[in-house]
Amino acid sequence: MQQRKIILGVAASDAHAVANHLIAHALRGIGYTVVNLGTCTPVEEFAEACREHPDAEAVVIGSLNGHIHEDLRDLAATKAEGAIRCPVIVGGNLSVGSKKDPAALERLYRLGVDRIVNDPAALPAVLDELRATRPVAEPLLAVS
Amino acid sequence: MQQRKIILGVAASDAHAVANHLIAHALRGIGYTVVNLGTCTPVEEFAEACREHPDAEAVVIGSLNGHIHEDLRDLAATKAEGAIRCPVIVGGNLSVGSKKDPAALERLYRLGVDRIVNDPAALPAVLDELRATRPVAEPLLAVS
Amino acid sequence: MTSKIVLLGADRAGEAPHSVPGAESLPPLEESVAYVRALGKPTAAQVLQDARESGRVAIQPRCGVGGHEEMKALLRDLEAQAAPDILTLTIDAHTRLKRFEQALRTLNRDPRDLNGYPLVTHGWQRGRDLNESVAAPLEIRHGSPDARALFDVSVASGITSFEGGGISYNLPYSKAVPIAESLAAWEDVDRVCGRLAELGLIIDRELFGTLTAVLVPPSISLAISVVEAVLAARAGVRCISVAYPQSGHLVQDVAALRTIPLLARRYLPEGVQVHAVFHEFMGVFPRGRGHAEDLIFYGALVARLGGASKLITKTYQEAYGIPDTRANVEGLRLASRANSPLLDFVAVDADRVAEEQQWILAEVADIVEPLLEQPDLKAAVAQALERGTLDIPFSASRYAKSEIIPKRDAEGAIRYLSAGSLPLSRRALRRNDELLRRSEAGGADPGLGSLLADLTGDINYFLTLFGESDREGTS
Amino acid sequence: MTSKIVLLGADRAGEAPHSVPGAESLPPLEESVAYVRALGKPTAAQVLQDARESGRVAIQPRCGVGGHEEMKALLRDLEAQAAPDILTLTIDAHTRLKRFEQALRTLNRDPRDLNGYPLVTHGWQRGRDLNESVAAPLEIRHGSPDARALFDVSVASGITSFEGGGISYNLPYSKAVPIAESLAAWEDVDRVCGRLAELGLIIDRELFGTLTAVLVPPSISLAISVVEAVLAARAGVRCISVAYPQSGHLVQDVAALRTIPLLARRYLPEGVQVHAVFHEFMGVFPRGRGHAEDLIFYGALVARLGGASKLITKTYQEAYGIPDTRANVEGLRLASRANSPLLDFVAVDADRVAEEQQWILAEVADIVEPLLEQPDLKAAVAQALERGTLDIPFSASRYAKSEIIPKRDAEGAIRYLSAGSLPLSRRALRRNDELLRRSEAGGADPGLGSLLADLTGDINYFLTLFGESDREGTS
Ligand code: B12
Ligand code: B12
Repeated sequence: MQQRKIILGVAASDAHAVANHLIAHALRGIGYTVVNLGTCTPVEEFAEACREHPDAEAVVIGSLNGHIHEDLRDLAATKAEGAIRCPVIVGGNLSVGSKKDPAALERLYRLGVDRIVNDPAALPAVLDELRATRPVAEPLLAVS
Repeated sequence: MQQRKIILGVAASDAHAVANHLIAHALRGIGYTVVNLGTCTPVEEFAEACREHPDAEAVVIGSLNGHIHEDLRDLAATKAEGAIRCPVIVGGNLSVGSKKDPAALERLYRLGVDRIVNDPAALPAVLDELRATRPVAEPLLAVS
Repeated sequence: MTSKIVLLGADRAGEAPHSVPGAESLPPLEESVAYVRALGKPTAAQVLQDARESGRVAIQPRCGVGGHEEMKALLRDLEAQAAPDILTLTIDAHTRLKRFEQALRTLNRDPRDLNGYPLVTHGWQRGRDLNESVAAPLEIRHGSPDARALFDVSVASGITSFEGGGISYNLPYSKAVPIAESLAAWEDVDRVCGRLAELGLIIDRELFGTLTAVLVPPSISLAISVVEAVLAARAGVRCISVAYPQSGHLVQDVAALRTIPLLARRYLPEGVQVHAVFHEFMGVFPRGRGHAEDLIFYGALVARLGGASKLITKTYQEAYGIPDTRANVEGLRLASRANSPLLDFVAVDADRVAEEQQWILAEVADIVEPLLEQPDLKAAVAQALERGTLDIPFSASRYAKSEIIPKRDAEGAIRYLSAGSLPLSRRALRRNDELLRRSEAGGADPGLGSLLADLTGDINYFLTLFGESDREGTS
Repeated sequence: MTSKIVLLGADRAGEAPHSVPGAESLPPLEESVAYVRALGKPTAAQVLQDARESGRVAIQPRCGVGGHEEMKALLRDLEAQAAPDILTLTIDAHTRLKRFEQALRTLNRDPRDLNGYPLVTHGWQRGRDLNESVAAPLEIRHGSPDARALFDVSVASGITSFEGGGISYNLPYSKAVPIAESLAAWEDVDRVCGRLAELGLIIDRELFGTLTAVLVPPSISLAISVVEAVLAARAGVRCISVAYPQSGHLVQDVAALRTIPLLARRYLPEGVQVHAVFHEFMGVFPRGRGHAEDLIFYGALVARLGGASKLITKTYQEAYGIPDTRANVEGLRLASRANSPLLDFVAVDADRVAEEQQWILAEVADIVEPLLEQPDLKAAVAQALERGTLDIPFSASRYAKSEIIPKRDAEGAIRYLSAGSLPLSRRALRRNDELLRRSEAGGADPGLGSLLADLTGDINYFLTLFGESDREGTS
C-alpha cells in the first residue's frame, strides 16, 4: 500500500526551524512520507512541490514570526490557478504581538487557508478528516 | 543670658519617634532648651506646655503618618483663645499617599500653622527669622 | 466613595470583651467560628504551615485605605494581580489609639485622609464583606496598645490573624499607656484566642518584633517576642508568628531568623506552632525606585535564606508615603521572585551564621531568663522596662527608658554601642565593643555631636549604600 | 501612524557598498562619523567598556515595531521607564531576508503586521531621528545572511552597534543562502567597520552565538563565534561582542561566559576589545508570568556571575508574541535587580565552574583549531559545514548538516547525545556519553520515538521545571 504523503514547510519570511523538524519527525514516525521544504518557503515553492507530488494529501505550513498574512499573500491566486489543489493547513503563532485577535485567523481563511491547527498532535486526525471528506472520486483507505 | 527655648512634639495620632529624638538632640546641641513632649501629643497638651513655658519661642510639631490635618483640627481655635501665642512650625510627611498634593500644605496654613519646614537642618534659621520678625516689644539678641 | 456611617462597636473600646453595652451587636464567638468554617478559605495558620512544609516563604503586603469600597477594590486588585498568600487590613492611626471619633470624622470628611482602614468604625459586617471578597486569609495589622475593641470586630469579621502584643504594640505606638495596662489588654485578646482554639479555630497571633524599626538590635527584638510569646502561650494562643525586622546585614538577619525555632523550642510549650516572619527593611528606605527595588528583592531573598514562613513586603514608594496599588503589586511580584526554584543555589556562609546565632541566643537568654524566672511575668516586664533591664531604642513611650544606643559595625550589623541597663553578660558586651571598635578608624571616644552624626549615618545606611546622600533620590 | 512611504536604498540590497546606483542617497562615511561625534552620546563600545570597568552588566531590551512614530515612542518609553544602557532596533523578518518589497507593502497596509522595524524601508534620515530621540546608543539586531544594505543605512543613521555574522546570521535565519555568500557579505560589513575605526568610530560588532537558540551546546556557540570573531578582526573590526545563550544550567552558563575572555586571548589579536554578552533564555519560554519572571531574573543573575558585559533581556510575554512596552519595561527593571550591590554575596561553585570551563575550552579548540590553521578560513568554514565538522542543531539552512543531537544531562546541562561529524576528542566524547548515561535510568539504547520524546522534553525544560506540562500556563 502506498504511504500517505504531505508537503511540509515554513512560511516565506520565517526561519523558525524547530517545530518544523519535530513535526516532520513525528509524521514520519507514524508512517507518512513528508516532503519537507523547511524554512523560508514561498507559496510558489509549495506549488512546485505540489506539481512534483500530485499524490500529496495536504500542504502543511508553519509560521511563528507573525508574518503569515504577507507570506501567504499569493495563496488564493495560486489555488485559483490550480497550482495547489490539496487542502492547506496552517499552524503556529499567527499574528504579531502578545495579545491575539481572532480576526487574524479570519484573514487567513480569506487568504485561502483551509484549516488552522494549533497543536501538532492534532495533525493526524485533521489529515484523516480532510481525506475522508475530500471531493475526489478515487477510492481511499482511511488509516489512522 | 537665658537659653532659647522651644516646645517640640509629634502630632496626636502619630507615634513616629525617631525624627523627634534626633531633632531634640540636635537643637540641644546648638544650645536650645527643648521641652520635648514626644509622640502622640494633642493640641491641648501643646497649649498646656505653652502656659508652663511662656518664654518658648515656637511650638515645633512633627507628623509623619499623614494625619496632621485631623490632629491639628483644634489648632486655630486654641490660638484664637490665646492658649498658643508663639508661632507653630510643622514638618514631616504631611499627607497620606505617595503623590503629594500642595493643597495639603495650604490646608495646614488654614488650620493655623505658621511655617512648614521640610528639613530639620533649616530649623535654626527659621527660628532666628521668626524671632527677628516677632511683633513683641522686648528687645532680643539674635543668635545664630 | 463610602457613604456616611455612624460609629459601631467603638463604645466598647478599652473594655474587656463581652462585658459592655453595645457588645450585643457583635455575634457570639461560636457564630464567628462557624462563619470562618463556612468561608471556604484556609486560615492564616494553615497557610503558614503549608508554606513551611513546601519550603516557600508566604508573601503578604501591607495595605489599608480609609474607604470601604476602596479597601475592597485594593484587596481584590492585589489578589488578582499579585496573588499574595495572606492579605492585610492595615488599620489607621486614629483607631490604633482608640481615637474612634477622629477616625469617624475623617472617614466622613474624606476617607483618603486616613492612613489605614478604620475597621471598628466600619464594623464587622463590612469586615466580613472584605473577607468574602478575596480568597486569601486576612490579617489585621495595626499598632494598638489596647486592641480589644478592634480584636472583637476582627474575630466577628472572620479574620484569622491578628498582630500585636502588650510590649511591641505599646512602646513603639503610644506615649503614655502604662505597660501593665497594655499587657492586660493583650492578655484579654490572647485569652479569647485560647477560647477560639478550644472552639476549633486557630488564630495566628503575630508579635511585632519590629518594634521601633530603626536600628533595633536582633536580641532586643527577639527577647521581647519571647516574652510576649510566653505570655500568649500561657493565655492559650496556639499559633504564634515571631516577626523580625531586616537589619540589612545578611549574616545577622539569617542568623536571627534561624534562631526563632530554637527560641521556640527553648522557651515555649510543645503544641504551639511558631513561625518566623521577616519584615523587609523597616527603617529609612531609599528613595530611588531601583534602589528601593534592590532592597525589596534582597529582603525577600534573606527571608528565604533564613527559613522564614512569611515575608511582609515593602514598595518602591516606601520613602514617600502610603503606596498606590500598582506599587504594592510590583513589590509583591518582585518579592515573589525570591521564591524561585532557580535560586536554590544561593547560599550564605553557614559557619558565620552559626556563630552569630550563638551570640544572639546568648544575648536573648541574658535578657529574658531573669524575667521568665519571676512568678508574675507581667509585673516583671513592667518593672524591667522601668529599670531599663528591658529596653528599646527610640521609644515612642515614656514607659521605656530608651537608654540603648545601637550602632552599625564595620560590616553593617547592628550592635550595642551602649546596652544601657540590659543584663548582658560581660562576654557579650565585650564582643559588641570589639566589633564596634573595629569600625572606628581612630578608636577615640566620640563626642556627642559625632555620636548624633554616626547615628544619623546608621539610620540612613541604605541611602548611603545607594549613594542617595542628600536624601533626594529619583522616584 | 506612519504615512505611506516609498522604498529608499533597498535597490542596493545584496550589492557591495558604495558601488551601486542609489548609494548616492546615503551620506559618505566621513559625514556619518562626524554625525556620531556630534550626537553627544557614548558609542555602544564605550558603554560596554564602562560597564565592564564598573563591574555592572549593561542591560538591553529587544524591541522593534513597524511604524516609525511607534518605534520612536517605544524607544522613548523604554528609556524613560527603564533606562537601559543600550537600546535596540529589532528589524522585521522581511527586511532580514531582503524582502524589501514585502516589508514596504506591509508597512503601508498596517505597520502592526511587521515583527520589527524595517529600517532600510524607512531610510537613514528616520534612523537618525530615532537615534536623536534617546540618550542610549542603539544596536541593530536582525538576522540577515546578507546585511549590507541594512548596515549602510545603520551607519548613516549613526548607529554604533550591529549584530550578526556570516555563519550565525545565515544558518538560523535562512534556508538557501550559500555560506560563502553570507561570509562574503559579512566580510564587506566588517571591512567597513575597519574603515570606520580608521576614521575614529568604533562599531561594536556583536556575533550571534545564540544560533538556533534551542539546545545549542556551548562549545558550538563559542566555536562559531571564535571563527566569526577571527574573520571580523582580520577585516578590521575593533570591538567584538560574543553573545552566548543561556542553557539554563548554572555552572555551564557561568563557565561558558567566563571562557569568552580566555578564547579572546587565545585566538584574537591584541587591540581588539572583546565583550561577553548573555542572552536570557532563548528557547521555549514558560507561559506563566511568575515563571517567566523567575527565569528572567535568574538569567540576569547568571550574567552577573559569569562576568558578562551585557545582558539581552526577555519579557514575561515571550511565549506569546512580541511584547508590549510595559512588559518590556518590567523585564528590563527586573533584570536590573541582578546588578544590585546587595547581591555581592551570591556565588557559584568555583571548582565546578573551572572544571566545566576546561572542557568547554577543549571542545572549542577541537572544533576551531583545524579551521584556523587553514590558509583560507572562509573556504574552510564552508567546507566544514558541508562535511559536518562544523554544525548546528535545528538548522534553518540547507548549508549545515544538522547532525548534532543535543541532550540535557541529569542536571540539565546541554551535552552531545550525538556530536555528528564534529572533530571532538575521544576524551570529550567519552565525557559527554558518561554525563548522559548517568541521566538514563536503564541505560538502554533509546528508540527513535523515545528520542523524539526526550528531545521535546529537553526543549520544554523550563515548562517542566515550572510544572507547565500542558504548555498552558497562566498569563
Ligand atoms: C520607622 C517607621 C515606622 C516605625 C516608627 C517607630 C517609632 N515609634 O518611631 C513604626 C514601624 C512603628 C511605624 C508605624 C507606622 N507608620 Co511608619 N514609617 C517608618 C519609616 C520606615 C521611617 C521613619 C523614620 O524613623 N525615619 C527616620 C527619621 C529620622 O526621618 P523621617 O521620620 O523620615 O523624617 C524626616 C523628615 O520627614 C523630616 N521631619 C520629620 N519630622 C519632622 C519635624 C519637623 C519639625 C521638621 C522640620 C522635619 C521633620 O526630617 C526627617 C529627616 O529628613 C517611614 C518610611 C521612610 N521614611 O522610609 C514610615 C512612614 C513614615 N510610616 C508611615 C505609616 C503610615 C505608619 C503607620 C500608620 C502604619 C501604616 N498604616 O502603614 C504606623 C503609624 C502609627 C502611628 N500611630 O503613627 C508612612 C506615612 C505615610 C504617609 N504619610 O502617607 C511612611 C512614610 C511609610 C509608608 N510609605 O507608608 N513607622
Ligand atoms: C527559538 C526561537 C527563535 C530562534 C529560531 C531558530 C530557528 N531557526 O529555529 C531564533 C533566535 C533564530 C529566532 C528568531 C526570530 N524570532 Co523567534 N522565537 C524562538 C522561541 C524562543 C522558541 C521557538 C521554538 O523553537 N519553539 C519550540 C517549538 C517546538 O515550538 P513552537 O515553535 O513554539 O511551536 C509550537 C506551536 O506554535 C505549534 N506549531 C509551530 N509550528 C506549527 C506548524 C503547524 C502546522 C502546527 C499544526 C503547529 C505548529 O507547535 C509547536 C509546539 O506546541 C519563540 C518564543 C517561545 N515560544 O518561547 C520565539 C518567537 C517565535 N520568535 C519570534 C520572533 C518575532 C522572531 C524574530 C522575527 C526576531 C524578532 N523580531 O524578535 C526572528 C525571526 C526571524 C525570521 N526570519 O523568522 C516571536 C514571534 C512573535 C509574534 N508572532 O508575535 C516569538 C514568539 C518570540 C517573541 N515573543 O517575540 N527565534
